[in-house]
Amino acid sequence: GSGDPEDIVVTLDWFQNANHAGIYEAVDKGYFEDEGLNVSVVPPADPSAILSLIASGESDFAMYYQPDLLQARNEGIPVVAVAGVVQRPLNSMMALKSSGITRPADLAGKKVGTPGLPWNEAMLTTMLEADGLSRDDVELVDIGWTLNQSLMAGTVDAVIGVYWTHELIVLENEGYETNVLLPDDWGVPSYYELILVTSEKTVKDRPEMVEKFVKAFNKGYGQALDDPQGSIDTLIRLNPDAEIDEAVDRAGVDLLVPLWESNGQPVGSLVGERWDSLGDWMKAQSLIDTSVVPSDAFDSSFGD
Amino acid sequence: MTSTPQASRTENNESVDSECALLSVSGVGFDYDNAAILEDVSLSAERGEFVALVGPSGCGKSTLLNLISGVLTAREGTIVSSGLVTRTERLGNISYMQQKDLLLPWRSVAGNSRMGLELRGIGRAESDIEVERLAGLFGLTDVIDSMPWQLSGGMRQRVALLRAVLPDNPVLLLDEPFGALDAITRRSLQQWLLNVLDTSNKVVLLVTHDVEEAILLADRVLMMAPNPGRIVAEVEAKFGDSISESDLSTSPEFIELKKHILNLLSDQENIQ
Amino acid sequence: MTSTPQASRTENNESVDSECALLSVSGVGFDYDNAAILEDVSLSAERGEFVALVGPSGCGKSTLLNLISGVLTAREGTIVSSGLVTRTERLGNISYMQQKDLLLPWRSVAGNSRMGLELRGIGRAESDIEVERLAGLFGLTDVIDSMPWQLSGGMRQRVALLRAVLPDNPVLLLDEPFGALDAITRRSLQQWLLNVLDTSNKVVLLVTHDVEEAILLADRVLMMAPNPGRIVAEVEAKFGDSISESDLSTSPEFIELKKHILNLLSDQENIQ
Amino acid sequence: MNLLNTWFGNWRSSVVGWLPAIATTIALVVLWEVLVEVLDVQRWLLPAPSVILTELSDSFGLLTRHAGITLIEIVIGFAVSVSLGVTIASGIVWSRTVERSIYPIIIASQTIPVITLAPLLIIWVGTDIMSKVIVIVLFTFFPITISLVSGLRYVDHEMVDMLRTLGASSWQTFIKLMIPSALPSFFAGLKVAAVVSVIGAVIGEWFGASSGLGFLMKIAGPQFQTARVFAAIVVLSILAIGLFAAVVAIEKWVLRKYPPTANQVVRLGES
Amino acid sequence: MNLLNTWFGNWRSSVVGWLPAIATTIALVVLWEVLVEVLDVQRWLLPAPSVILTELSDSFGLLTRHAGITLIEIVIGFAVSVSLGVTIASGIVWSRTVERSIYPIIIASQTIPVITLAPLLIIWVGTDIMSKVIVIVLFTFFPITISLVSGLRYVDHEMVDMLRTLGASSWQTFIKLMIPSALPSFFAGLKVAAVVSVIGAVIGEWFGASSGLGFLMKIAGPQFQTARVFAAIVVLSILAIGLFAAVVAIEKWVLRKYPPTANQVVRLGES
Ligand SMILES: Nc1ncnc2c1ncn2[C@@H]1O[C@H](COP(=O)(O)OP(=O)(O)OP(=O)(O)O)[C@@H](O)[C@H]1O
Ligand SMILES: Nc1ncnc2c1ncn2[C@@H]1O[C@H](COP(=O)(O)OP(=O)(O)OP(=O)(O)O)[C@@H](O)[C@H]1O
Ligand SMILES: [Mg+2]
Ligand SMILES: [Mg+2]
Repeated sequence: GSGDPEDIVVTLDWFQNANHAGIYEAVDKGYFEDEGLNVSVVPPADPSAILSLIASGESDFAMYYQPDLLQARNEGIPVVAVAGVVQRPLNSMMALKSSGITRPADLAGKKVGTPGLPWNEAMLTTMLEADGLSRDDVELVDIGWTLNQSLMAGTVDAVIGVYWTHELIVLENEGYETNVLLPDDWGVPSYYELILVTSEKTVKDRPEMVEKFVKAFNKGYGQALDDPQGSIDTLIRLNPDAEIDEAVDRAGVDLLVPLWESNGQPVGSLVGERWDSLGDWMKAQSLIDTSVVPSDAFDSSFGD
Repeated sequence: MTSTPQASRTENNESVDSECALLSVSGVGFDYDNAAILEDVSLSAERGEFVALVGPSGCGKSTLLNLISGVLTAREGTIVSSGLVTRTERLGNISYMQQKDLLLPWRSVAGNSRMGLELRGIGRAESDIEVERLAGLFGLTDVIDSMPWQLSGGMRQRVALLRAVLPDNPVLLLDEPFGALDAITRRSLQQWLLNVLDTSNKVVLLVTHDVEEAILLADRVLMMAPNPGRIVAEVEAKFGDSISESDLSTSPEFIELKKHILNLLSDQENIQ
Repeated sequence: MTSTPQASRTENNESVDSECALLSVSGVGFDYDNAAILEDVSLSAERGEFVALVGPSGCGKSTLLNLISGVLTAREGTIVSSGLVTRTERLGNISYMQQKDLLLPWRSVAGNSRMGLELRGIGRAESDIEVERLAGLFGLTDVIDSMPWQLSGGMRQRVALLRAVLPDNPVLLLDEPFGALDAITRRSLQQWLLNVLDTSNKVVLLVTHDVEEAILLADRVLMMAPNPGRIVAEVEAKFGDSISESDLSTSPEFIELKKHILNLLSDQENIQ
Repeated sequence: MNLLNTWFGNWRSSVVGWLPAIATTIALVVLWEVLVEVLDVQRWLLPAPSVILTELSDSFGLLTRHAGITLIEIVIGFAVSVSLGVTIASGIVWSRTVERSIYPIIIASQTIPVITLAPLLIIWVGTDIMSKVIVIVLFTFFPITISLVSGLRYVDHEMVDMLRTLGASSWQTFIKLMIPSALPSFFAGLKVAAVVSVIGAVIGEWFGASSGLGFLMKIAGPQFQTARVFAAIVVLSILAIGLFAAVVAIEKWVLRKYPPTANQVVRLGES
Repeated sequence: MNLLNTWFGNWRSSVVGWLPAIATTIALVVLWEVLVEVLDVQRWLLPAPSVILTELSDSFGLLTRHAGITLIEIVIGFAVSVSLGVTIASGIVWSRTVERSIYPIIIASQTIPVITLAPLLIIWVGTDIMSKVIVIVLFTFFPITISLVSGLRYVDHEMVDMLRTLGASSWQTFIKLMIPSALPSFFAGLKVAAVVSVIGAVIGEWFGASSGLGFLMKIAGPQFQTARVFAAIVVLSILAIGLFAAVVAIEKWVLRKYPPTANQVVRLGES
């Protein structure tokens, strides 16, 4: 760890928001520096290209989504998770309170908007089946990236594919009360929404660096856990040009805090059964091949 | 075609020279870019009259025809043709063969020729009959379906002439209609033109560089001078309505008249 | 300009009629769309010779000039001009004034006129001197900076002529160069052309519809017949190198010759 | 006319003439394959042509089915664009007032990113074929309009005068002179539009669709099925080349009837 | 020449001439405002013009700063596109072999959705200005090329023959005849490209940028700052109209030097 600090690039999954409070704390409080790492955190140029960037070595680490990691590995992209960040699904189904929809069964004969991705459709199917309906009992409408607007405008009765820690708040701030249906309440295995990802090559070639990074990273989230609003201050301070929507992120971080160490697991932990259960479910939904080995997709040895 | 109703309108117009003049131009001036091209040009022609206009190149002959036809607007002066006073009224009611042939490249000889009839709403069948009637005389029968780029220069000129004369207008403005034709073809078209005039009481105003042509065809030859363009002389030239040059070109009066006009012309160019 | 080195090359070419012929066309045939336009056309001209080509409209005169200049390729036969045998060799080494004026619309009179010089890499200053030298004679001094669309028809024709004659080529092909000019302007340009020929030993091949012009200017008049185009008669016409029509047009030989040619011409058209 | 080649060469020479083009394409594909191999580019980043080819044959049915849907959208969108472009261009050429009033609006329409428009589109017209047609129209009417305006504007004014002396009304001048002489420009616009319509359809499908090649790419992308994405691009390219070729064929046919000058094309490189 | 209006009217009439255009624009804006009010359209869906105007003035500094960056990208991208377009078009017109070899490639290039290209772009050229320039070029070189090809192709072949008789080489014919006579078409392509370059820049900025109007819109969108998105669109529209006007001004200036026929424009609606 002595000598020149090592330059490390971390790509975020999206523009800076409350989800990233911990990593900025680690930067701000010098946890990375302490480990001899010179870390720069960048928002993604193109969110869909993030895992490609990791696999090709353009970026050392990224924050990304667990199901997508498995799908990437299904296609042979050599990426692995080295820490868990958000330990529950954030992706959820949402309906306006006024619609009276409180459980999947209420959706019978209703219109559900999806972003048009197979992943969300599979999630919806499982949720419906868990409450005694089938996919054919609802009308699926692909509304692309206009979930909020469609919901607010009443074009659809419910949407799937929105974050209950973000869109919920946004809608509330706009004056819309909503009901949220969490997928892990309705048959979908609980998975890690956000994980820290790196490439197999990095794990193999530079394990000490990964070790140090994960240590500092987890410490950062620990700090954010202790002082959530303070971490948002840090986030805003370090990203003056990012146009951070304070109103949403201040509320959001309070919802997120419990998720950073849910199920009694410490910050950063990765639990094997949860990978297996998600993997089995994804295989059942034909989202990945049966040949994918979920336990190869993560390396929990760095968090300890 | 529409001369009767409009003729009555002319009665009220005081600038019209004489009631029987089918074409009357008076005091016309025209500028391009603030340079006077025509100044106080006046002329008139009665029914059945054939007037020739000669003058040095660039003196404004084509400009004058553009004004009469309605393509250009005069700075001053009045132009009345069969009772039509405004520029837009005259447009389309005077047959005008321009100096350039201006054939539409995507229309065959027949298609170009019938343009004037087509624009008046005359049906394809009827106009084809009209075109065919004259195509033989104009020597265009063989090329009736050819495209303009397949024609010789003289053929193009004949198509332009045919197009101009097909609509039955009382006034015919012809800007060098025979310039690209050989002597024999030219002769037969000249003869045809004289016959048309004879039988229909039209007015023909012919711009030509060929002094012999002017004398042979016209009843009167007007001489234009340049800078600014104006009419400086008028010569009577009654040599009958049929051309047989062999007789005429040796006749002393003809030679005299030709010399006279050529002298006038060379005076103009020397002064200039 | 480049005739000397290429002339020697001709020695080896057997199809060249005579060594002193500057222009020699032999057995040329040409088709458009499988229709024979020219058939077995032969002619030759020596240094200093002025040859006129007359014939009914559409008989193939312009096509022949296109072949000689190198714009078109003959189906059969050979064309040699100052030793240049292939089409591409001839292109650019024969001055050719086409029947259409083909002025570039974005170039002024001066710009269009100097085109041929410019293409040979002659500098602006030098070519401007050349243009100005002739502009006065061609009556273009006043419009030297005008754009083509500001010109009268006759002016456009004079610009095209000026452009064609400025490059100093041994052979001049002129397709109706004076058709749109009044008698006086035409006379002075004709005289200039004769002087050029006198002093430079060029060959001039002139296409014209004006039989008098042909007789007055040319040493020989070739008569073309149509369908397919071919040369059917050759008439000697030595009326001296200076034109003063007043003397000539009354002279009995002149009138006789003109009648003769007109008869030949009308025979052609009647046969056709 | 050795300087010029006629539009329609005979078939034999046509086939021979295509050989260099085919050779170039093959060379490029081989180069790509080799580069992917040599530089060890991962197939999820840029698949080798061989991989794409395999995917093409494996998913042939899927791709053609979706391509059919995309093609229908394109054809409808294209037809709407042509009508719209002709109407706007005519208005612009007809009067300066129309020109000045409409230009800022149509230019502004080109600066709206579809992603901004998407919520409005989906809410107002739904996610059926209409929304894709609108996106295609947004992409294609502009080049059609601008090219047509240019063609209509640079008409020979002496021809206009000639027609007027024959009594042509403004409308007749427009129909009988301006439209025919604007055809070459018009077809230039159509060619751009034909090609751009393909990407327009893809983007239209990106925001709300359940079929079409754009939809296929959208769902293949997050699943890291890069080979399928590129296979879809290959199909899209074939579609675009086909549409372009169709416009060229129509152009040849129409311009044989309405030749701008002589019916010939100048080729400087081939004498 | 009453049938024709000269290109350059005098200033006075020019200002009066713009009145209808201004009136139309104002009318549209008012209609928009009223519709938003009457239909009770939520401002996160479609903000009223007044809201956008407020945002425009509130964020004036922010918007102009980002607009400046976008403009720089556009100018560079545009310059590259023009060079590329002229080169490709010349090659296509020069020889049929080049035409056949290159057309399929350039058409295919137009069907690649930028979203697919993005990972490659980011990895190969990074996210600096270069990647945006590439996207702009991808959007703009195609209309430039196609229009220029059309202009170069429909040259008067009699003029070509005339120049040949004067000894012009192929190159001289190209420079002295074909280029000048292709100018109207070329400018039609430039006009399309000028406008399209703006959206090209936005999309380029969408994938990897930390500044520029596209970046601003991308981060404003998910935050429901719809007013800011529309304010950015207004700035983009002004940018596009400005670029378009610049091309028109250059066109007027160049075509006054190289008039295709007479230096006049036919206006049918105004006699
Ligand atoms: N559009 C224009 N702009 C400026 N000047 C012009 C324009 N058109 C013609 N002129 C000028 O007007 C004058 C008269 O031209 P016009 O065409 O009437 O001559 P013309 O007598 O017909 O000559 P020609 O016998 O050569 O045809 C010429 O000096 C010409 O330069
Ligand atoms: N591109 C072409 N395609 C087909 N036929 C053509 C083409 N060009 C000319 N012709 C035909 O060739 C013949 C000769 O034309 P050419 O122009 O040589 O005649 P010309 O003797 O110059 O006539 P004019 O005296 O009328 O100028 C004409 O019958 C014409 O129709
Ligand atoms: Mg004239
Ligand atoms: Mg001819």
